[in-house]
Amino acid sequence: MTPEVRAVLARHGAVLDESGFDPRADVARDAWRACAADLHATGARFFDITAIDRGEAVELVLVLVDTPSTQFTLRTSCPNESLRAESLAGVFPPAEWGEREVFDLFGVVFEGNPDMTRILQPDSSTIHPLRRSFELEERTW
Amino acid sequence: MFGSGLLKGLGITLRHALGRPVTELYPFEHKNPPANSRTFIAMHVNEEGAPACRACNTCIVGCPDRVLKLVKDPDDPKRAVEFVVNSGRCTYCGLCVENCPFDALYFTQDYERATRDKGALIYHLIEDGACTHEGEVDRP
Amino acid sequence: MVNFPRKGVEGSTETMLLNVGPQHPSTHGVLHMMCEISGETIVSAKPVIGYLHRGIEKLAESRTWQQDIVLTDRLDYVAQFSNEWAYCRAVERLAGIEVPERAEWLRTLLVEMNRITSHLIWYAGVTMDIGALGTPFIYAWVARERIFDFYEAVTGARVMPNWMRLGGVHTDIDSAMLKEMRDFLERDFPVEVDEYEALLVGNEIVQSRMKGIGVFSAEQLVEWGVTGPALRASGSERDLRKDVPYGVYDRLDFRVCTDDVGDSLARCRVRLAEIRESARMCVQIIDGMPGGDVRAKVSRALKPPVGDVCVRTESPRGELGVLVASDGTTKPLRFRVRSPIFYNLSAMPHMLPNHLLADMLVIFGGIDTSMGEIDR
Amino acid sequence: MSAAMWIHALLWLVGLLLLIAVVTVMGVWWERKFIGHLQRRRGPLHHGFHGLLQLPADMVKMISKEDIVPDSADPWLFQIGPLMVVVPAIAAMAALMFAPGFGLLDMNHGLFYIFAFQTLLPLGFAVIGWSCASKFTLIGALRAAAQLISYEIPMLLAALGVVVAAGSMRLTDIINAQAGVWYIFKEPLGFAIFGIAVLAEMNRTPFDLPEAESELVAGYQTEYSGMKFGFVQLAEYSVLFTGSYLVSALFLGGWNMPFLPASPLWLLLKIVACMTMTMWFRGTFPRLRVDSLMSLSWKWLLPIALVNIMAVAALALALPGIY
Repeated sequence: MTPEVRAVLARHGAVLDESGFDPRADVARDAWRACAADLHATGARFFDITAIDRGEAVELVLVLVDTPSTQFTLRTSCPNESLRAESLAGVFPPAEWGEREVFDLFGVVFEGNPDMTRILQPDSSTIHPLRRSFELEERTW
Repeated sequence: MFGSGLLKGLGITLRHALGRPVTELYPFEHKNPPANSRTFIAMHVNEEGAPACRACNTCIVGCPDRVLKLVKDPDDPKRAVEFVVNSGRCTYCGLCVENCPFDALYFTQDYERATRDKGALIYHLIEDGACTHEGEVDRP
Repeated sequence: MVNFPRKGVEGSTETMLLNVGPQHPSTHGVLHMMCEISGETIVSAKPVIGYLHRGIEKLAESRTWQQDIVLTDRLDYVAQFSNEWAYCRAVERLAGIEVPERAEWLRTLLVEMNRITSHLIWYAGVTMDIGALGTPFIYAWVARERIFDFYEAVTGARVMPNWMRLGGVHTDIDSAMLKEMRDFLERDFPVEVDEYEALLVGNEIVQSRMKGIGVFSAEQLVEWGVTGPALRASGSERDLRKDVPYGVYDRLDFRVCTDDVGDSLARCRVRLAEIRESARMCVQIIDGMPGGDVRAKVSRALKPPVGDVCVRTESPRGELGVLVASDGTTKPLRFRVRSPIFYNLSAMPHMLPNHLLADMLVIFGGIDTSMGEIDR
Repeated sequence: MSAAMWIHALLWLVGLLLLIAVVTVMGVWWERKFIGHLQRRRGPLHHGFHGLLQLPADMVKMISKEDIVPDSADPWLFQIGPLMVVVPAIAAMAALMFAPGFGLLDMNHGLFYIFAFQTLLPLGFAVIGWSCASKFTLIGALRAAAQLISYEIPMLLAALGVVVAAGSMRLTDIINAQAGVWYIFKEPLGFAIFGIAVLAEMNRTPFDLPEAESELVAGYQTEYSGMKFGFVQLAEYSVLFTGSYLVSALFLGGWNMPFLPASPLWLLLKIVACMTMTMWFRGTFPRLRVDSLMSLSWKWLLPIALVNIMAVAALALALPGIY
């Protein structure tokens, strides 16, 4: 993790945890877009945006690559009552599709995404299948 | 020079045209798959002619696609009465054969069981406690 | 309805909306491109995906860690070993499994052979797309079939190998087979690559179609999220095999194939160079292969500790990331595939405008789509 | 016209139609076989001798297939479109001469007649493409029209060089004038231009843009099925035959062969060789892009063709005995 990235994360009040495999930084949802924009300015490259369902909240995971060989994740949490976050499509162009996928599969609405529609499922779909509350039918023989 | 690449291309195709075709005439020529090729599942028989299966359920648990069904003998929990393979669902991943602690399962070298009837894809390896190999075709 | 506002061209007649796909000879599966065209010039384009969505990420959550390897084969069905390896590496890292030395070498060997077959598919597809009737296609297929014979002899299946296991690989490769592979890759294969090169890059018609078409700078491509050979053709040296060496890449002597022109022809050259380079690497691996075990003991009811990990690998199409999260049970909490082509394809709306309809196929060929991994 | 002339014409007509059918069947068979071998395949194999009966079977299948008319298609134009292609293609063949005095019409402007009918083809393609009400066919038809019209000009200019040298537009005269030296040796530039332009006129690779299957599915014929599709195919092979004939007759000496007596057999051989050549190209090359196709015609072939015809005319004036 480069010093510039550390400085940006500290400026946005991120909780840094480097005990895991990759450093992870948790930010408040309000600081999500601003922090990502500042990280973009440090030269961090977009790798992936996705989400993990933690039951009572959906955790958004933004994987960024700061030097060619290191990566870290920026995370924020969207409680089930308000599944919305600011869009990063203006900061990282590929995030547009990544966010569409998170919306499609988890139901998190990204405000400011130019095309907040379903991407993998048909538009007529009403489900968000990667939520843990969406259970697959038990496979029978 | 402009055009030399074109001429070279023509030369390559002509050379191949004069060579031997690579097509395998499938229904007329059979190719035998290699020894560990994963095809249809069959059951080994022990010396007494009884199925080698000990009804331990490991294959059923390990199967990602719920292909196998096992009915145990109510009197003897180590004896299978029925063992059914629904090969229409099978993805031939080989986990059942790999997981079997008794090496009871193996793969046949038979890959021709195309059928119009989905029911024909379900076959018994053990029926009424005896090994049946009706799905297997022995080719010379 | 898909949201597709037309831009229009000022001072021109009305533009036309052309739906290329989902059933079209050159979309490599079921990709749907909505193109707004003015004459034959593309004004704006939008890829519509999802026709091959099988919900693999959801299915993975209801299967055990071992069973998910079967699913990874089906993600990018022309780069099966790369997907398996990415997944296995992620889980092994999460669960702290040590992989035996020989298994690492074997994995690297088959992944590099897989890179060859995957690029051969690209070659077959791109020559088809630019109108060669299928002759180069079949030449590529012949070599690919030969390598698939090796796959079958080693793993037991041609296309869906399911060969890697957590903590190693399923079957060992004996020395006779290794020698056969080496003979093919060192002696016969480079001759065939010469032919591929002559039929594609050496052909003046192809040059007239590809030179100067779709020129993008490395900065643009990085901004759009493009990775892999498409990016390296613009001069970038990004290759995870060098940047974050995994497997035995740090012990191999290979170069990152780059080109600084950045047009479609450069992308072809880079991929053909990668085919050669991979064949060279395979020979090195076979020569340096140590003996030993190929599989560590891993419990069938594996329960990795709580946590998540994201692993980046270099698949033939770009940077393949696998994020797995565990809640300490026998099944994953989340299995996420960061597909390189998904993000490469998302750059299409930036890449296509102001090109001709025929150039669309050339640019498509440049990023080498495979719908199985885009839609998952 | 006398009754004998009518019978003569009728017999020739039947003969020509049979010829077209045979050319199409044998052409498709040979193309599949030859390209198959180029691709290290075997081509048709199982029905008859090396798959010879495959094509009659395909024709029967084509005739018995359902004739699908798209809902939004223009019903009238959709029906007459294939005829508008196949009629000029066949009519052009009326002027072909297969041996001295052996042909339906030995017109003294035979070459002109053939080109005149071939010029009608783009109209038929445009009608086909428009009537289907599909965007792919429309683009294919516009490409076909643009391509055929632009390549006609260099083709005609190159043929004009031969006409200047032979002093006649009658095919018999042109071929007989090559009893000594073929025009390919006297006008190599004209031959190159004519060959390229004819390739484009025949819609063959690398100029098969109107039916570019990877871009336009099948170009102007996307929506056609059954025998209407068969008609379009028939027209394509007739044009292929006529084009190969023209190359053989104008530049390769027709029925003449050095050191050997003149015979229609040589002509046939040359035609088959020309057709095989186009198939070899098809098996090897990708296709051009639409804009480079146009610039090739207008920026390169046309000026060179003009230079060629002026050079030929000057040489014909300067060296009347040789040229």
